[in-house]
Amino acid sequence: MKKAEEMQIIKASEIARDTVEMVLRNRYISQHAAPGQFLHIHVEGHTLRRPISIADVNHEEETVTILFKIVGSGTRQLAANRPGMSINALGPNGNGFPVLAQPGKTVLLAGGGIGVPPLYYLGKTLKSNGVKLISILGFQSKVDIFYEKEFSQLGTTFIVTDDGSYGGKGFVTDVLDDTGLFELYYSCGPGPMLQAMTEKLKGKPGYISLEERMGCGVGTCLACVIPASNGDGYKKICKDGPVFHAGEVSL
Amino acid sequence: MKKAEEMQIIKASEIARDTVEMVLRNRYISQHAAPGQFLHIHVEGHTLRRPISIADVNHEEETVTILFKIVGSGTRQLAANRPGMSINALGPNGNGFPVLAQPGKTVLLAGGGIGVPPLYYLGKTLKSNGVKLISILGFQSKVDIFYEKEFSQLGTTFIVTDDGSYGGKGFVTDVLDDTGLFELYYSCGPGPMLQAMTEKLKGKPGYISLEERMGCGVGTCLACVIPASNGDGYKKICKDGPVFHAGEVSL
Amino acid sequence: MTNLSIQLPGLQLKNPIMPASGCFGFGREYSEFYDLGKLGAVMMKAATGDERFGNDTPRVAETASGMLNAIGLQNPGIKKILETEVPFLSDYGMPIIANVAGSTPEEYEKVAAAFNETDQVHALELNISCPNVKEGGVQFGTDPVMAAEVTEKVKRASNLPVYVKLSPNAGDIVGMAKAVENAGADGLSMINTITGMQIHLPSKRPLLANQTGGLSGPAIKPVAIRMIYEVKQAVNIPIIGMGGITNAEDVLEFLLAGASAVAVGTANFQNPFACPDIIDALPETLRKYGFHSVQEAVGKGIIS
Amino acid sequence: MTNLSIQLPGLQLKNPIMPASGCFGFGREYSEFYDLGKLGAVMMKAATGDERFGNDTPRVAETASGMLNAIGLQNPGIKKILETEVPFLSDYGMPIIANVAGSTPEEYEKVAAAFNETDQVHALELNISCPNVKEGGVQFGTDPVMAAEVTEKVKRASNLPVYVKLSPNAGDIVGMAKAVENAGADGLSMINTITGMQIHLPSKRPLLANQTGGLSGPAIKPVAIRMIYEVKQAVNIPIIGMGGITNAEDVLEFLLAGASAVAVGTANFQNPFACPDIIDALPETLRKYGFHSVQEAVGKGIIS
Ligand SMILES: Cc1cc2nc3c(=O)[nH]c(=O)nc-3n(C[C@H](O)[C@H](O)[C@H](O)COP(=O)(O)OP(=O)(O)OC[C@H]3O[C@@H](n4cnc5c(N)ncnc54)[C@H](O)[C@@H]3O)c2cc1C
Ligand SMILES: Cc1cc2nc3c(=O)[nH]c(=O)nc-3n(C[C@H](O)[C@H](O)[C@H](O)COP(=O)(O)OP(=O)(O)OC[C@H]3O[C@@H](n4cnc5c(N)ncnc54)[C@H](O)[C@@H]3O)c2cc1C
Ligand SMILES: Cc1cc2nc3c(=O)[nH]c(=O)nc-3n(C[C@H](O)[C@H](O)[C@H](O)COP(=O)(O)O)c2cc1C
Ligand SMILES: Cc1cc2nc3c(=O)[nH]c(=O)nc-3n(C[C@H](O)[C@H](O)[C@H](O)COP(=O)(O)O)c2cc1C
Ligand code: FES
Ligand code: FES
Repeated sequence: MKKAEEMQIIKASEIARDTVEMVLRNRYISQHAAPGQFLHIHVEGHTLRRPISIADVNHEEETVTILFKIVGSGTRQLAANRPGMSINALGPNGNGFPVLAQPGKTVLLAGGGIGVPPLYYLGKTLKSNGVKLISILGFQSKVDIFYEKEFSQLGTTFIVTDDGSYGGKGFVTDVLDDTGLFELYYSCGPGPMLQAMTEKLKGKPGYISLEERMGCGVGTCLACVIPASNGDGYKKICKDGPVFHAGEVSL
Repeated sequence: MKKAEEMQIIKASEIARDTVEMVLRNRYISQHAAPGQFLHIHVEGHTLRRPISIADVNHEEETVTILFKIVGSGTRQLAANRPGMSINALGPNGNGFPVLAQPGKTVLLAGGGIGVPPLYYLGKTLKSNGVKLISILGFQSKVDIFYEKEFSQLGTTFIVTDDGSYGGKGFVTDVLDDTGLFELYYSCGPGPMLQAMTEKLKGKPGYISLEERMGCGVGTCLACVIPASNGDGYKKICKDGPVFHAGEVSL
Repeated sequence: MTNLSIQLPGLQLKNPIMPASGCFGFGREYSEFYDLGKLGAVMMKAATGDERFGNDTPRVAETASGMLNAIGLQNPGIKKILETEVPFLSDYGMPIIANVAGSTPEEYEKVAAAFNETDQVHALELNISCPNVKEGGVQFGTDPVMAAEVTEKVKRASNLPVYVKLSPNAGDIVGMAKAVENAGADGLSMINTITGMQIHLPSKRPLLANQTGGLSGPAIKPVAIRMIYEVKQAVNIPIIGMGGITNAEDVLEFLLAGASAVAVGTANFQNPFACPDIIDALPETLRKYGFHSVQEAVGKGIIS
Repeated sequence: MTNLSIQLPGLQLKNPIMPASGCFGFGREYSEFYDLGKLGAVMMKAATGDERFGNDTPRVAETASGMLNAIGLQNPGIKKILETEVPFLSDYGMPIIANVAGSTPEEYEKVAAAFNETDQVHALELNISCPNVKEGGVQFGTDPVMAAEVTEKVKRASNLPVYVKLSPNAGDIVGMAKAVENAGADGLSMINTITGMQIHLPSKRPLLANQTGGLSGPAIKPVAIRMIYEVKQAVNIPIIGMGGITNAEDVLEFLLAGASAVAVGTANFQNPFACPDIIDALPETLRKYGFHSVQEAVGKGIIS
């Protein structure tokens, strides 16, 4: 049976502009989380829970790491929680990234802004499987950049910023021609970025992770749907996703 | 100009069943508070402020003490605040007890339950004016009793409990015949107690402090009215009161 | 022992708590959290004649102590619901209430009649109050003449007790209630959501793709209580109450106002265990306020 | 420089923020907190022909993100308001809007006419939507024919612009708005409170002495936004918006939905500085979302 888990906050720190890294301890979630899954977090004083991706997992410490940007009152309230306090989460929710287990293959990780976090745990897992990684990470500006070092340790990493204040100026897709060959891509980021990615990489196998406003977060309320590309109704992002094969849904 | 004051919590402790004593530091309020006035306290997550009487004042420390019972979600939330945190209050609000300045006179303080707190600062002030005090304090049960020692230091103090678990069994008014003579009385407590008091002591000068559900707490919304006994409309408890001459309002 | 059971037309409830329509799908997801057999009953997601895809996204928005939704009656259609969803739920043994929707009185009729084919559904909830579809929905729910017409048609078509779900958007809720009672309703369920809107400042347009949505959650509880209180005094059929219930004290408030049972909607999203938690807490809450049974509390708050 | 000013019939507002009727008395109490001259305008507490004592207590209850009130139009009567309250407020120099109430169309007429005697009041707000009095009040506000009749009478009796205050309890808010526009209203103010109730569990009866009360505060904001959005597209007179406003972002949401100015009610009780705080924050909020003036934002959220 599923449960709503209490997660103890072990660490909380601001690692980039308005961007908080939180380490949360919970046995069940840490032992079951797969790359690309998310937590559905209750925030004091708010009707709806907030979906936040799992950015890293430490099995021994029984912790999961989340990274989130303060964009509204829910994330602001979440950021106000201090180590020692607990938060209530449903999770791990949804279907994550299929983890390729073929050593020697090269894959691309392409993340935009707050879409970067789920790619980190994915990258770590892929690397431990012997997969070669190239990463492109896009941020608004220099002050928004996080996990550059962490991704660099996984493989070649390109950073781009909207305003050119660090790395290349432009979008994640602008770097696609410079990365060299890859067999598969994984991407997470804002809608327009995913549209551009899937457009430019049409025909190449890839997986994308989507965002939508959620109610239940578990597949019951039908808030978070996306049309299936075969025209046959909707997929639920919270339950069938958040990760989909690039050709499976119409963005 | 009036302000909404931030008050720093210096001390918070449970001194009887569900009854919290809080010491709050604020220069303006501590220097201006008179016995019987109240604070209108903002409680996180609640639309309306909560009116709580000023139970004591320390001019040198610039603190005021409040005593409140946890009866609902607002007082529960208020009780969750810890020393070091601040609460936002309007105050001192309302008109307090007229302080008799005639040494040698004897006055009765009669308080019921959570009506006891405002009588304490009144008693201290009267005593420092050389007034002789008799107190009757009524509580539900032994575990609810607070400030017995404090009142005893002001003068003869009778304790009664509804269930007889401590002191006399019965109501505050049951002790009225045993107190000996007094020239004036001050009373604060639940409506039925005040009705019984003013009935039994009809003709004797006295002041009573009233409670009513409040909106603004400053006299503007007309939520907290009580009919004037001369039939001429209403008085506002938050602004004209909470203290009234016993004959001034019809209970 | 506190007696939680209650008997309503077609429904022998072991307790008065059921998930509200649309906030529980067809039970599959929450069956992974707890044994659905614990519930007093289940109100299924709306059923329409054919499969419906609903509105574009975003479909939900958060508001102060509430939320807006504009799902738009997405559902797999009556046929599939009968084939796969009803049997799944039926295994848990609690009464099932089917929520019936449509664009025309004829569609309501057709859907209602389809439920005659199974003996696993115990009552119909006639959703004449969905604010999130272009046709039908709330317009039946704000016009007493149309509401009565749909009710009559469905009563004739169905062999199940019919609970008509009232819309708080109606100007005269008592008039609506009387109209559907006269048209043969066996019970009422109230309230559906109140039509509302949120404007998204960055994009300077309504946040929901459907523009408007239905407001639910604790924000609307005072409106639900008032309407149930007024309607209870005007009709002789039982009321299933809903609107912002999150705990057992809320349930008691609804019972006192005149509801005979209640449904829990939005609260499931914050706490997937909302229904079982409430069921567990209810006996103690009833006792605390002096009641020995649910039945005893129904309508006790009404001053006449 | 962000231009906060806005011109409405009878009202030259230096900013669009005013306290809502009944949440500010006649300004005396809040004048001890800040300079009332800072306000765009003031909406006075309701005025009736004679002094009114209002309802019994309790008169207020707290709800999730809102409150219920049933004050019942307590006010000193038109004569005293003209003699003592209007001159007091007038000293601060901002426009004054008088809130006119009554039990009969004739009382509305009489009160409205009385304000012709002063040049210190700049507009009338016709309160046909007070849910807390036995006669008049909300029944004028839910029946378009009666609403139009009162509006016409008051327009004839008064030489001031008349803003009719609409009730969200009306089933068809657009119909109401059109009816009073046709009857000559110069503007609308919306929304008044939604009728609600709370039952007090320990006493097992409605908490408010009046049983029902009006729901206000953030809980009702989505309903206010929806109604303003719908009405704005149907009428050609300006709207003063209200319902749950607590900060400058809320104000912008109301402007985008179609309000030309706004009133702040319940928020004053939590924060006596609600109005001046919002006025201070508004220029930055407008700038943040790309607006140079209040006027520019009015109705910009409407998709046509
Ligand atoms: C599967 C998934 C994974 C996510 N992972 C992350 C992550 O790892 N780090 C991170 O910073 N953000 C992540 N997001 C986005 C995050 O959920 C929103 O930023 C957050 O909900 C905003 O809440 P708020 O109260 O601060 O903002 P508000 O705008 O005040 O929120 C109002 C409502 O809108 C919803 N909402 C607003 N923006 C979004 C959005 N982009 N996606 C979904 N719902 C939204 C909120 O949940 C809430 O219900 C993820 C979203 C999804 C769907
Ligand atoms: C002038 C004045 C002085 C007071 N002094 C004290 C004091 O020193 N210590 C103390 O413990 N209590 C005092 N009270 C009572 C105190 O205000 C209430 O117990 C408190 O507001 C309850 O809040 P709640 O959220 O816990 O209860 P809830 O019942 O959840 O509150 C719901 C609403 O009802 C109001 N309310 C409930 N009970 C009362 C009440 N008895 N009086 C006024 N409003 C009420 C609340 O303020 C709130 O608006 C005083 C009341 C007044 C009017
Ligand atoms: C996401 C969502 C979907 C809903 N779908 C339906 C529905 O299909 N049929 C229906 O009659 N009511 C539907 N409702 C209304 C609820 O059943 C309920 O009447 C309303 O939400 C008030 O209860 P609450 O405040 O507990 O949520 C829906 C509500 C929500 C929040
Ligand atoms: C205590 C109180 C008293 C009110 N009195 C009046 C009144 O006299 N006349 C009137 O037109 N509206 C009155 N209202 C309604 C408000 O003016 C306003 O329309 C409503 O409260 C919604 O705004 P808010 O959510 O900002 O409070 C009153 C509201 C409250 C809370
Ligand atoms: S959020 Fe409810 S179905 Fe996805
Ligand atoms: S609480 Fe508003 S007048 Fe007293």
